[in-house]
Parts: sequence; C-alpha cells; structure tokens
Amino acid sequence: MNPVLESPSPVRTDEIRRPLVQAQGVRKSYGPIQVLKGIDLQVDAGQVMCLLGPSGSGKSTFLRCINHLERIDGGRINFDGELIGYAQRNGKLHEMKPREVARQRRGIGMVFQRFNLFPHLTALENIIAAPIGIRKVPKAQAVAQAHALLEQVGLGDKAGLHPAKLSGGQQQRVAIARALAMEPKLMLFDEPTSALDPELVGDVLDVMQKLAASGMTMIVVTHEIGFARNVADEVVFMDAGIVVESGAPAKVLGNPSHERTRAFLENVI
Amino acid sequence: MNPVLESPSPVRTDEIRRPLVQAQGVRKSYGPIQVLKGIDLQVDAGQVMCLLGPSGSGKSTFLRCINHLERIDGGRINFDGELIGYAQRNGKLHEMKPREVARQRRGIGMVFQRFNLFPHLTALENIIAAPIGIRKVPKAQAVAQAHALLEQVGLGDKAGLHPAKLSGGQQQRVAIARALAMEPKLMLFDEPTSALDPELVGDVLDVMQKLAASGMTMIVVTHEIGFARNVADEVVFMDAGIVVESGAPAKVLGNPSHERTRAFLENVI
Amino acid sequence: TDEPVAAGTPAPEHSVEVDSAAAAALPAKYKDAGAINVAADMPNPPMEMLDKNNNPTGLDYDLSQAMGGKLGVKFNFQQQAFDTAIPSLQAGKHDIIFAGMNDTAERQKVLNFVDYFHAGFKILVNASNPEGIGSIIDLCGKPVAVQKATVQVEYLVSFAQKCSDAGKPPIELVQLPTELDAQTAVRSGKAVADVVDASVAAYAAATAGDGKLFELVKDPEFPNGYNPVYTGIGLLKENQDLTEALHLALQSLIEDGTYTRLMEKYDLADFAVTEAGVNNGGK
Amino acid sequence: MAGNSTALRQPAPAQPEAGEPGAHDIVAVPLRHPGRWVLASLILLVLLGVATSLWRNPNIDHPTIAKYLFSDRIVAGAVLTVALTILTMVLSTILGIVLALMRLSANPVLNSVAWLYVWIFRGTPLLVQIVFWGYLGLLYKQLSLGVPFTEFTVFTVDTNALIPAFVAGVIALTTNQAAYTAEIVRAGMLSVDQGQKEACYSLGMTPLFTLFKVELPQAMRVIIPPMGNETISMLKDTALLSLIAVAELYTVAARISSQNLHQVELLIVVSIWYLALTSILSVPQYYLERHYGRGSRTLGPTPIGRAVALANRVRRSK
Amino acid sequence: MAGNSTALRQPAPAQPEAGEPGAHDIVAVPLRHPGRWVLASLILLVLLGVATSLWRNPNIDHPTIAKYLFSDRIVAGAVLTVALTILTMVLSTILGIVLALMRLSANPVLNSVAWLYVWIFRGTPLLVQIVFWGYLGLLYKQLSLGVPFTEFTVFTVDTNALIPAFVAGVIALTTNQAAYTAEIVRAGMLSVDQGQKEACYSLGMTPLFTLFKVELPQAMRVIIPPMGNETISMLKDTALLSLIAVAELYTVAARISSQNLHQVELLIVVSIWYLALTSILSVPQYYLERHYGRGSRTLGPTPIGRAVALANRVRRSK
Ligand SMILES: Nc1ncnc2c1ncn2[C@@H]1O[C@H](COP(=O)(O)OP(=O)(O)OP(=O)(O)O)[C@@H](O)[C@H]1O
Ligand SMILES: Nc1ncnc2c1ncn2[C@@H]1O[C@H](COP(=O)(O)OP(=O)(O)OP(=O)(O)O)[C@@H](O)[C@H]1O
Ligand SMILES: [Mg+2]
Ligand SMILES: [Mg+2]
Repeated sequence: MNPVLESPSPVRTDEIRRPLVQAQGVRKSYGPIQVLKGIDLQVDAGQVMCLLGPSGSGKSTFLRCINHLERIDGGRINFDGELIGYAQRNGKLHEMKPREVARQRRGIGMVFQRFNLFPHLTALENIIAAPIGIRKVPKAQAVAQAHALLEQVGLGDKAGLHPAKLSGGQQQRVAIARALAMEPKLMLFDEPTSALDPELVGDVLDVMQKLAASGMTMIVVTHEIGFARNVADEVVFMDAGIVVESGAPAKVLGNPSHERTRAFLENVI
Repeated sequence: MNPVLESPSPVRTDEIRRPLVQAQGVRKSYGPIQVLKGIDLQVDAGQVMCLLGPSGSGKSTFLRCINHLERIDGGRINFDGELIGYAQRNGKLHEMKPREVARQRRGIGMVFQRFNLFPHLTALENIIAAPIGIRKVPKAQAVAQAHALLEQVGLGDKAGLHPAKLSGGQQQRVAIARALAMEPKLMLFDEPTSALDPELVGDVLDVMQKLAASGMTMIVVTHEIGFARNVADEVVFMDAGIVVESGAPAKVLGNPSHERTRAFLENVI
Repeated sequence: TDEPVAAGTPAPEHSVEVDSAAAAALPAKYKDAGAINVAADMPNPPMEMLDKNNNPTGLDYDLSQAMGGKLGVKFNFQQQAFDTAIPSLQAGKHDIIFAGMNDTAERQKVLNFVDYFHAGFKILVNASNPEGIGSIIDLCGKPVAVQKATVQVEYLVSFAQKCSDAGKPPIELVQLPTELDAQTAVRSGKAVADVVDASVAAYAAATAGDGKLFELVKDPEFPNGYNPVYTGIGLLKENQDLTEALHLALQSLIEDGTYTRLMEKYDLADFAVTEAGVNNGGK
Repeated sequence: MAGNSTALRQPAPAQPEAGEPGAHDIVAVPLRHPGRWVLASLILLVLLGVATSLWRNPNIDHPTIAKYLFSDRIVAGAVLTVALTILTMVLSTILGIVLALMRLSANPVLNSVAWLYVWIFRGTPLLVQIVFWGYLGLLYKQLSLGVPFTEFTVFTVDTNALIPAFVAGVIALTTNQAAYTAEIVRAGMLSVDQGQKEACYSLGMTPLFTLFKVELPQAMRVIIPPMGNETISMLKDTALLSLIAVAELYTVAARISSQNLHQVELLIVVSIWYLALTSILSVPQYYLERHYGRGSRTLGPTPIGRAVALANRVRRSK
Repeated sequence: MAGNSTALRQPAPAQPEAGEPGAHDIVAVPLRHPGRWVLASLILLVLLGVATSLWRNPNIDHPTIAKYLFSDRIVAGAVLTVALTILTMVLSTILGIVLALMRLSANPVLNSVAWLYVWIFRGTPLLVQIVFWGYLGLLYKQLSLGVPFTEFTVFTVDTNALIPAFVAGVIALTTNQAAYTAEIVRAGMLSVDQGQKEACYSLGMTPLFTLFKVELPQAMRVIIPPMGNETISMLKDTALLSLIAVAELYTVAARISSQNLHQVELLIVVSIWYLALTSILSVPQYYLERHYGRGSRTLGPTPIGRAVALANRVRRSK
C-alpha cells in the first residue's frame, strides 16, 4: 500500500534537510544553441521547488536532465547521493548501462505536460504496468495499491477506462498516480496543468498540494503563481538558460529583485 | 487581399443588426443522452457572442451543430437566411448533398481547441489549401492573401514552417488565419486558448480582439472572462444543454441572476 | 475414370535375376549403400504416375525396379521437380534422373544418358479437330502450345523455313510451364494444337475428359511421331562406372524380354529400342 | 431496388419524450444515392452471373471437384500448408521484429547489417532463395563450423543430411518473410508517439520492457493489416516449395491434375481451400484490429452487428 | 575490430567557449557494446565468407553469368518486368484506394461489395487468377455485353481476341494486387486523426478534396513501407505470368537455362537483376518516406550522411 497523500512519508520524518538533488554547473546544448548555461540548484528531501520562467528558458530541459532523458554536456547532477547516468571509476566517468539508468529513474517520478498516458491500457493498467513489470510487485498487491492511488486522486470509479475516455484533468491525475505507484523519492512536474481547461486545473493542483503536504520532494515547472505561493518552499526564476533569482516564494513572487522577473510576473498573473 | 483585422468589414457598415445566425429549439442527443435540450439563440451580423458553461454543458456540440459537423435532431438553425444542412421543398426537409453543405460551411470559419492544423503542410500551405482548392482563388493571389493574414496574426516570418515547429499559440494563430482565408461571414471559436500555455494565451486573444473590432461576427466558447467582458456584445451561460441566462457581459458576468452562473463564475475566475 | 492409373503391378524386381556382369560393374559406393536415389518428376504419365495408394508406377518406375533386380540394389524413386533435377544431381541429392528425359546434345555436355526409349512427338488437337490439322505444315501461322524448354520448341522454331517455303507465316509458339498448361491452352482456344511427346499425347487423348476432349492428329508419313529422339536415364558425366552398370542392366532386361513386356504393358511398344545405347541422342 | 424507393426512412430521430415535444423534429428526406445502388446492383448481378455461369459451365466437371475437395491427399496438403504458414509466420515475425529494431537502433553497425539483410532478402526472388536453401548441397557438399579462412573446423556435416527439404523450405520462407516483416514493423514503430517512450523511461522501465509493453502494442494497430496481407500471401507462397519437393496443398493438387488432366477442377478445389483458410485467418485479424484499436477511436459495430442493422433497414423500407 | 578499441570516443561535447569553461565537462567513457561489435563482425565475416565461397564455387560458371547478364533476351525480359510492374502497381493502387474508401464508407452496399472483393481476390491464389484470366476462353468462348438472364446482347466478341496474354496478365496482377493495396490503404486512413477531417469540413472542403489534399497525404507515412514491400513483391510476381506465356525476366531466364542447363548461373543473373531493380525502387521509397514524414518527427540524416558520420567516427577512433 502507498498512502502517499494521507500521511507524512518516511522521507520528511527521517531525513529532513538532506539534499536529495544537487545540480552543479549543468550545461546542455542542442547543436550550436546552448539551452542551459550552468545551472546550480539544490533540493532537500521533503522540499517543494517551483521553477518559473518564460518559454524557451530551459525549464523542461533541466527537468529532463535530472532524470537523464537528456544528457548533459557539462556539470554534475547528483540524485540521492549518486551521479545520474554515469558511474565514476578511477577518476573517469563511465556511461551507465540502460538497465542501471532505469534503476536510477525509478526513484524519480515525472509528470508531463501532455500526460503521455499509454492509450492502449486502462487507467488501472497504466498504473500497474511499471510496478509489476519492473519492481516485480505481485499483481494483487499492485492492483490494490493502484486502486488506493486512484481513490486518492479522486478517480476511484475510472479504473477501467482508457485514457481517450477521460478528460484532460482526469488523465493528468492518472499520470500522477502512475508516477507515484513506483514510490519515487522525487517527483518532477513539467507544466502539469497547462494543457488543461481552466476548470480542470483545480483538481490537479489539489492533488499536487496534498502530495506536497505529505512530504514528497517535488520540482514543479508551473505558471500557477497561486500554487507556487502556497506550496513551494523555494521558487526559482530561470531565463535564457540561467537561474536569474531564487528564494522564498514571498520574496521572489512578492518582491523580485530582478527587472526580468518582475516583467515576467506581470505578464503571467 | 483580406485586410480583415485592420479595417471594419463590409458586414458591419452595410447590414448592421441583421440576424446572421438563428437557432430555434435546437435539440441533439447521443444515443440516450440528450446533450442539447432546445437552444434558442440569435447572433446579429457584426456581433460577438461568448458562450460560457461548465464542461459537458453542450457548448462544443452547439458550435458543431451550427456548421453541421453534427446533425441536430430537432429545431432549426438558420445561417445567413438559409437552413443549415437541409433544403425545404414542398414543406418537406431534404438532406443536402455534401457539396451543398460544403458551400454553406464556406461562410463559417471554425477554430478548434486542438488547432487541427494539417501537419504535412507548412503554415502558408495550411492557409492557401482551401482558397485555391475550393474557392478557386488564383495561386498568386491566395499566397499574397495568406502572407497578409500571417502578418496580421504576427507570424509573418513563419510562413514556411510546419506546424510541429510552431508553439501552440503560433499554431492557433495559423488556424485562425486559415479560417479567415476563406473570408467567412461568421467565425466560431471553440475554447481557442485552453490548450495553450498561459503565456501564449495573450497572443491569440489579441488576434481575436482585433478581429472582433474589425466587425467580424463571432461565437466564442471561452473561459477567459476578461476577454468576454471586454469584447462580447452578449454573453450566454449554458448548463446541461440549456441556456441558463444571457445578456450583456456586465450583467451576466457582473451580476448574474442565476445561482448556477454565480457558482460557475466563482470557480473560473 | 478420374485416376487413369495402370494399377501398380507387383514389383517386377522379384521376377528378375541378378545379372552378375552388370552387378560387378556397379561402383562399390552404391553396393555399400544398397540403393540408388532416383529423381523423377511425378506424375508425368505414362512414364511415371502414382497409383491409388500414392505409390509410384509407370514405365520408368517399373523399368527402374527391374534394373534394381539386375543390379542387386534398390532404386529409391523420389519426387523431384524436373526443372531442378540436374542441380539435384549436382547437389548429391540424387544419383540418376529417371524422368522421361530426352537425350540431347546440349544435355550431354553435363549428363550421360542410357537410352531406353525412342519416340517422336505428335500433335494433339481439340476433339473432332475443328481446325482440320493434318500435319505440322498446317500449324504454320497458328498459335501452338508447347511446354517450355522442350525439344519440340527447337524443332518447331526450325520449321519456320518450311512454312515460308509454303508461303505461310511461321508457327506462333506459346511456351508454357507445364504440359498441362499447354493442354488447357488448347482447350481454351489460346492455341490450336499442343505438340508433345507421342507417349504423353496418346495418354492425354485417351484420358482427358474420359477421352472426349482431345484427339491425336494421325500423320501417316510419321507413324512414330515427328523427329524421333532418344529418351534416357540421365546421370552426371563423371559417373562413367555407373553409366556402364546401368547400360549392362538395361541390355540384360532387353535380352530376357522383361523390357518388351513392360513396354507392352503401357502400350508403348512402338517406341521400344532394339538395344541399350549410351548417348545416342543428338547424333 | 429498395434503395430507390421513396419509402426509405432514416432511423427514428430523437425520442419525443426527451425535451420539447417535437413540432420541429428534423424528419428529413435522406439524401439519395441512386448511383450507388445502381452500381451495387450491377456488381451483384455481374457476380451472380459469373458465379452461375461458372457453375453451369460445361467445361467444369462438378463430380471431380466434389471427389477431390476432401480427398486425403488434398487434406494432408492443406494441413501441411497451414503448418508451414504458421511456423514460418511465427519465426519470421520474431526475426522481423529483431531486424526492425536493429534498423531503428542508433548503433550504425546493427543498422547497416539489418539494412543489408532486408536488401538482399527482399531483393532476390523467393524462388531463388528456395533453390538456394534446397540445393545448398550443390554449392557446399559439407557444412563445417570453424574459423573462416583457416583450416580449423569444429565439426563437419553433410549438407543434405542437415537440411532436409522441409527444413530448407521453412528456412527459405522464414528468412525471406522476415525482410518484409521488418519493413512493416519499422513503419509501425515509427507511428508510435515519441512521448510514450519518454513516459516509460521516466517510470524506470528498461528499453526491452518498454518495447514489449508499450511500443509494440501501439504499433500493432498499424502493423496488423499489412501483416494480414503477408500471412495470406504466405499461405499461397508455400506453393513455391514444390520446387524442393514439399508437398503442400497446391503441389498436391498440381500432381493430381497432371495425372488425371482435370487442371481446372483441381484449381477450383485449391481455390476453395485457400478461400476457406483465408476466411478463417481474417477472423482473428478482425478481432486483433479491434483489440489494438481500443482507446484510439470509437469502435464501429462488428460485421454481424452491421448485417443485422442492414437487414433491419431493408425490412423497415418495405 | 575498431569498435572494441578503448580509443573510441564520443563526438566532442559542448564547445568550451560557450558557458563556463569546462572543468566539469562530461567526457564520459561511452558504454561499450562488445557483444554488438562481435555480432556485427561475425555477420560480416559470414557474409564475406558466403560471398567469396559462392564466387569461387566450382559449380558456378562465371563466363556464363557474364555472357547472359546483359544479353538481349534478358534485358528485354527485364524491361517487360519493369513495365508490367509499373503498369500494374499504378492501376492497382488506384483500384485499391477506391476499394479502401468503399470499405471505410458508411454505405453498407459499397462496404459489402468492397469486402467481398478483397475476400475473393486475396483469398484465391494469384496463380489461379492468372489461369482464370489467361484461359477465360476456356470458360467463355465469347464475351457478350447484354442484359443478364435474357437473350438481349449489345455485342459479342471472341474472348481470346479481346484479351491477349499480356492484357490478361495485367488484369490478373492488377485485380489481385488491388485487394492487398486496399487493406494497406485502409490501415493508413485509419491512422489519420479524426480532427483533420473536421478541420477540412469546417473550411468548406468537399469530401473528395479532403481525401486527396489532407487524408491520403497523411496516411502515406503509414502506407509507403508496406507498399514498398508490395511493389518489390510485384516485381517478382510478374514471373507467374509465365503460366500464360508472358516472357518477363524470370521466364526468359528459365527458358534459357532449361536449354543450356546453367540453371544456377541464370538464377544468379536473375537475382542480380532483381536486386538492382529493388535497389533502384528503394531510393524513391526512401525519399517518399522522408517527404511524407515531414512535420511528424525530426528527420535523421540520409544514409549518405550516415555513412559519412560513421566514416568520421571510425577515422577518429584510430
Ligand atoms: N530536441 C531539441 N532540439 C533542438 N532544440 C531544442 C530541443 N528541445 C528543446 N530545444 C530548445 O531548447 C530551448 C529550451 O527548451 P525548453 O523546452 O527547455 O524550454 P522551456 O523553458 O521548457 O519552455 P516552455 O515553457 O515553452 O516549455 C528552446 O529554445 C527549444 O527550442
Ligand atoms: N460523439 C459523442 N458521443 C457521445 N457523447 C458525446 C459525444 N460528443 C459529446 N458527447 C457528450 O455530450 C456532452 C456535451 O459535450 P460537449 O463537448 O458539447 O460539452 P462542452 O460544453 O463543450 O464541454 P467542454 O467544456 O468539456 O468542452 C458531454 O457529456 C459529452 O460526453
Ligand atoms: Mg517546457
Ligand atoms: Mg467543448
């Protein structure tokens, strides 16, 4: 069972203030275009970080670097004490085998803007696929856990439906449940509400808020300033591949020190 | 040339207050579920009507009935003095030939929530396909018109790109240009901004606002209350297949007479 | 009847004594194996056919079994598409081809033949001979079906001169993959006649549609058919010893009368050879 | 024809009890397609005409057809045909998927090898490949496993003993079909959205698990119809094995007819069998298509449902 | 093999001038796939071995191959093969598209007729169909156009005069191929998003215009690879026309070889021709795929580009 949304997770109680993600000087280029120009960030266990920034500033790219969907060109990303995607042996970096990378990614859940549910599987099957196939959870247990998760995201009655029969908000909540079913230590959200109709946004933000309250470590790319204000421990504003400013939400959102941040916030709110 | 966004169109100057769309008792069911339960609405030439309502209230269905993408089960829809989809002969309704329906639809542009651009064609080709193929506009003229339209929606430099290379907001603006290229008398917008990132919404709303100012008759399903307040001549609130209330934006949005409307507005704003 | 099979007679090899000279000539390889592998494309009536129990029968089969008796080894009659019979010898799958194969100069570049049959070909036409074909000259300017890559093809091509001498255009050859296709072409009117080995022609005239479909053109000038050629057992050139052994065995069968009995059994006595020869064809 | 009668009505529109009772109900005269009905009637007439005239044709001997349709040899041939088809399709699909993945892989070596394979095996005629495998013994009297270009060999075996005709046939058909299957699978895989793979990886799935659980099932929708084509072709391509003396359905029929000279009748027997086998095959294809089409678009009625609907419609129009 | 050498490096990472100069640059030792390289080397060795041993095989007579490769008869056969392939593929594609549309149409009559067509023509062997068209004269001595089941006829013509072998061959191949093509096109059409059609209709496009301007071009991406398969098959299926005495490439070669008994050599000649023709065909296929793949995913490099990249990589690793 995984009562993630209900009670504080072991993370918060046992290991508070332990850095879970550390990024140092992360750089990434696509051909000639440098998208990340040296990002330094740290997220402690149990913390929620919100990433803000204009389109093209590299937020998604950074998130995808954390779980090695993109390879970085320079810098280091540590997750839970391990270098992501590489093993250090004799002072040399060695690429990891796909199997090893997969093991690392299991600790990191990700929710995409476009949901990316598996269209050929029902909501329930979407959730149990990875636990059964990868974590080797017994089927009965995986199903029970999936039902519990669906209940928690408010979709107890939709287990048997295919994604095409669900609204965007419902699909996104299934996607969250799917990621949680792997019992990750970190959740990455890439604009999880921006493809939703405004009325449905609330449902997804609710689920995320509960998740944060339960002690889950989260990095959230979002334009929902209200959410950032209420939930984030730290807000980071990125532009053109660098971190412009970061700090407590009240500070960054209420009284930004950079002109660029101020201009951006005026636009979004 | 089609300087739609720049100067008032002939519609407003010549035929002000002429009813362009008339819906009387429009009913529509999918199997046992009745989605539209008798809708009566009228849109005059040059007017902008905004449709609001919760998910599943039948807004999209109504829009799709207007251009006969759905067949209605009862009632009548008149557009520009003609019954849509049927011909009345000897007191009997006769289904129209696809060719005739196509002719009627040419007067009605539609912009979808999911853009539905043609992925295999460039922005320019998306726009000129119908004018050249259907309206038999000479190619050079159609291209010139398309460039003018792209300029007007702020995409003068994107003519040669395929949709996959455009952002959502850019795609939606191409979709608007594509519909305008057929020089329709009426534009239908079905939540044109709800699939967009918040930052990109503004671009599309700007284009729509200019279009309204130019005198285009428009029916817009939207959750953008600000837009409805500024641009609409009439706001209609639908719920569960009926029109709950309608009237001037200030009235419906500022001081709704129905409890249901009030509850909805609180949620959305 | 639909299965016009000369019902499998009791295997004739039991009535045949081993011929010591022939057996002595047989290379040790085959003696040790106790068998010779025969490639035959069945059915190819009347030379090789299948009986009701799907066992091989026909002249070639009976003859092979009799030769087996003379040589003291078994002849394993095995199915092999005619087109690939020679590659099959080269590939070592089979030792000899016993499939009504004509002995030609071209084939002698690769094969030796032990000749056991001498016949020409005949003209097969639709019943009651609607085109009034009397001899080959009547075929000039008309479509004629032949199985591809047969001796008939060359012969009919070389007939062009005689056609033009007679003031007629040459024969239009319709080459088809199998003899049956040629017969079908005649029935459908795509061709006026099928020119085919005399034995096959006789069989088709007697069998097809209970003998009502075709008739043989009787050309009194050529009672044994046109351009008689030898038919022989084919085997690779380098296999001289086996050639000799087969030659002796066949000669022994001719001498003790078994050969004549078998030829009569299949109504093929007209085409018998008087003595076993090697590579008589193409001379 | 019923379709031209003015009495033909659309199915009853919205139930009157729902909503306003219907003064304004849309009871439109449906658009007529007289051309379509004329065409359809014509086609049916022609088909009927061809069928009856085929049946009555004096050149066709019905007792012969009846006699051979279920004769032991034909049935045995059909069984062999089915067995060969199933065996080769299963093996070639596995090989084809591997080749498709190699072609899609980023590894240039795997990619080139797969490309070469497809090029050679699609590029040369199946017949030649069958002859090659069937007469491998012609080229190599013995097959030896050893280090190429050296004298060292692990073992040596007589080619003809190692590869009997049936095995040679299966190898030839399998390796050939795999090249075609690889192309079909590749096209199918290309039709799967890239986001699916990323979602899998982000869940910690391994590439292989991703392939079998997510990518292939989604590619199936695009893969199945052409694979149905290929299977049906294979059913008949087995006939080419007659060259190396494998006696499947067609070869058996050809042998029978070359003795009894009833070529046309035996072709009809063979056609009936192939038609029956094809029909049987198309049932799983239909339901597989529906199965993998789940979730991608609303499913129409099954053919049975459709037939019932048509019958109802025609009945109502009387 | 170069691939196993530790000197093999990834392409140079981010240029040092961009961003912080790189104390922390990721210069990882790339993951080795020794298995892949071993496999690839093995495959190449085997291929090389087979090729050389084929070439050196004493059973193969090279002068014969050289003599016939460009002989007039073979070239004429190849030309006929290509002509037949092009003609039948064009005609059958048109017919196949019509059939696919009929199968997808809501009209039950059209739907059923198309279904029946596909059933019959996919279900019976091409060989039988060729015999049927080739020997139509066997069944019907004369074809007449008239009202079925009455004595009224418009005209009557001798079947064999109307349908010479070449025409019969084209008809047989076309009608058969159309059934397969119909299935492929249908699958392709099903892969096009429903929203595309609605967008077209909302622009006032007619169904036919929608089909040709929007639906088919998008279906193409899924249609092309299996149609490539079909075209390549057709190239070789023309060989079946030898049944009705059409002398295309394979038939010509078979005739030559049955005379000179150089079967293996002529099969090699034929294979070389087919391989060449297939290669030529795959060039337009490749570029068509890229063309219709525009806008749906980022295009990789062309094979030429890839070859250059591989060459560079290998060079760098030395
Ligand atoms: N695969 C790619 N190839 C080339 N350029 C890319 C690729 N992916 C992203 N980019 C470019 O990298 C830059 C950063 O992209 P990214 O998606 O990280 O931005 P973002 O901050 O998430 O923006 P948005 O809010 O629009 O999602 C953009 O300019 C984008 O065009
Ligand atoms: N093709 C269909 N078949 C069956 N039911 C349908 C179909 N299309 C729409 N519906 C149902 O009709 C109702 C109205 O749908 P519609 O899309 O018009 O709502 P809407 O007001 O546009 O809602 P939203 O804001 O979510 O787009 C919904 O309950 C929907 O489930
Ligand atoms: Mg992003
Ligand atoms: Mg809607």
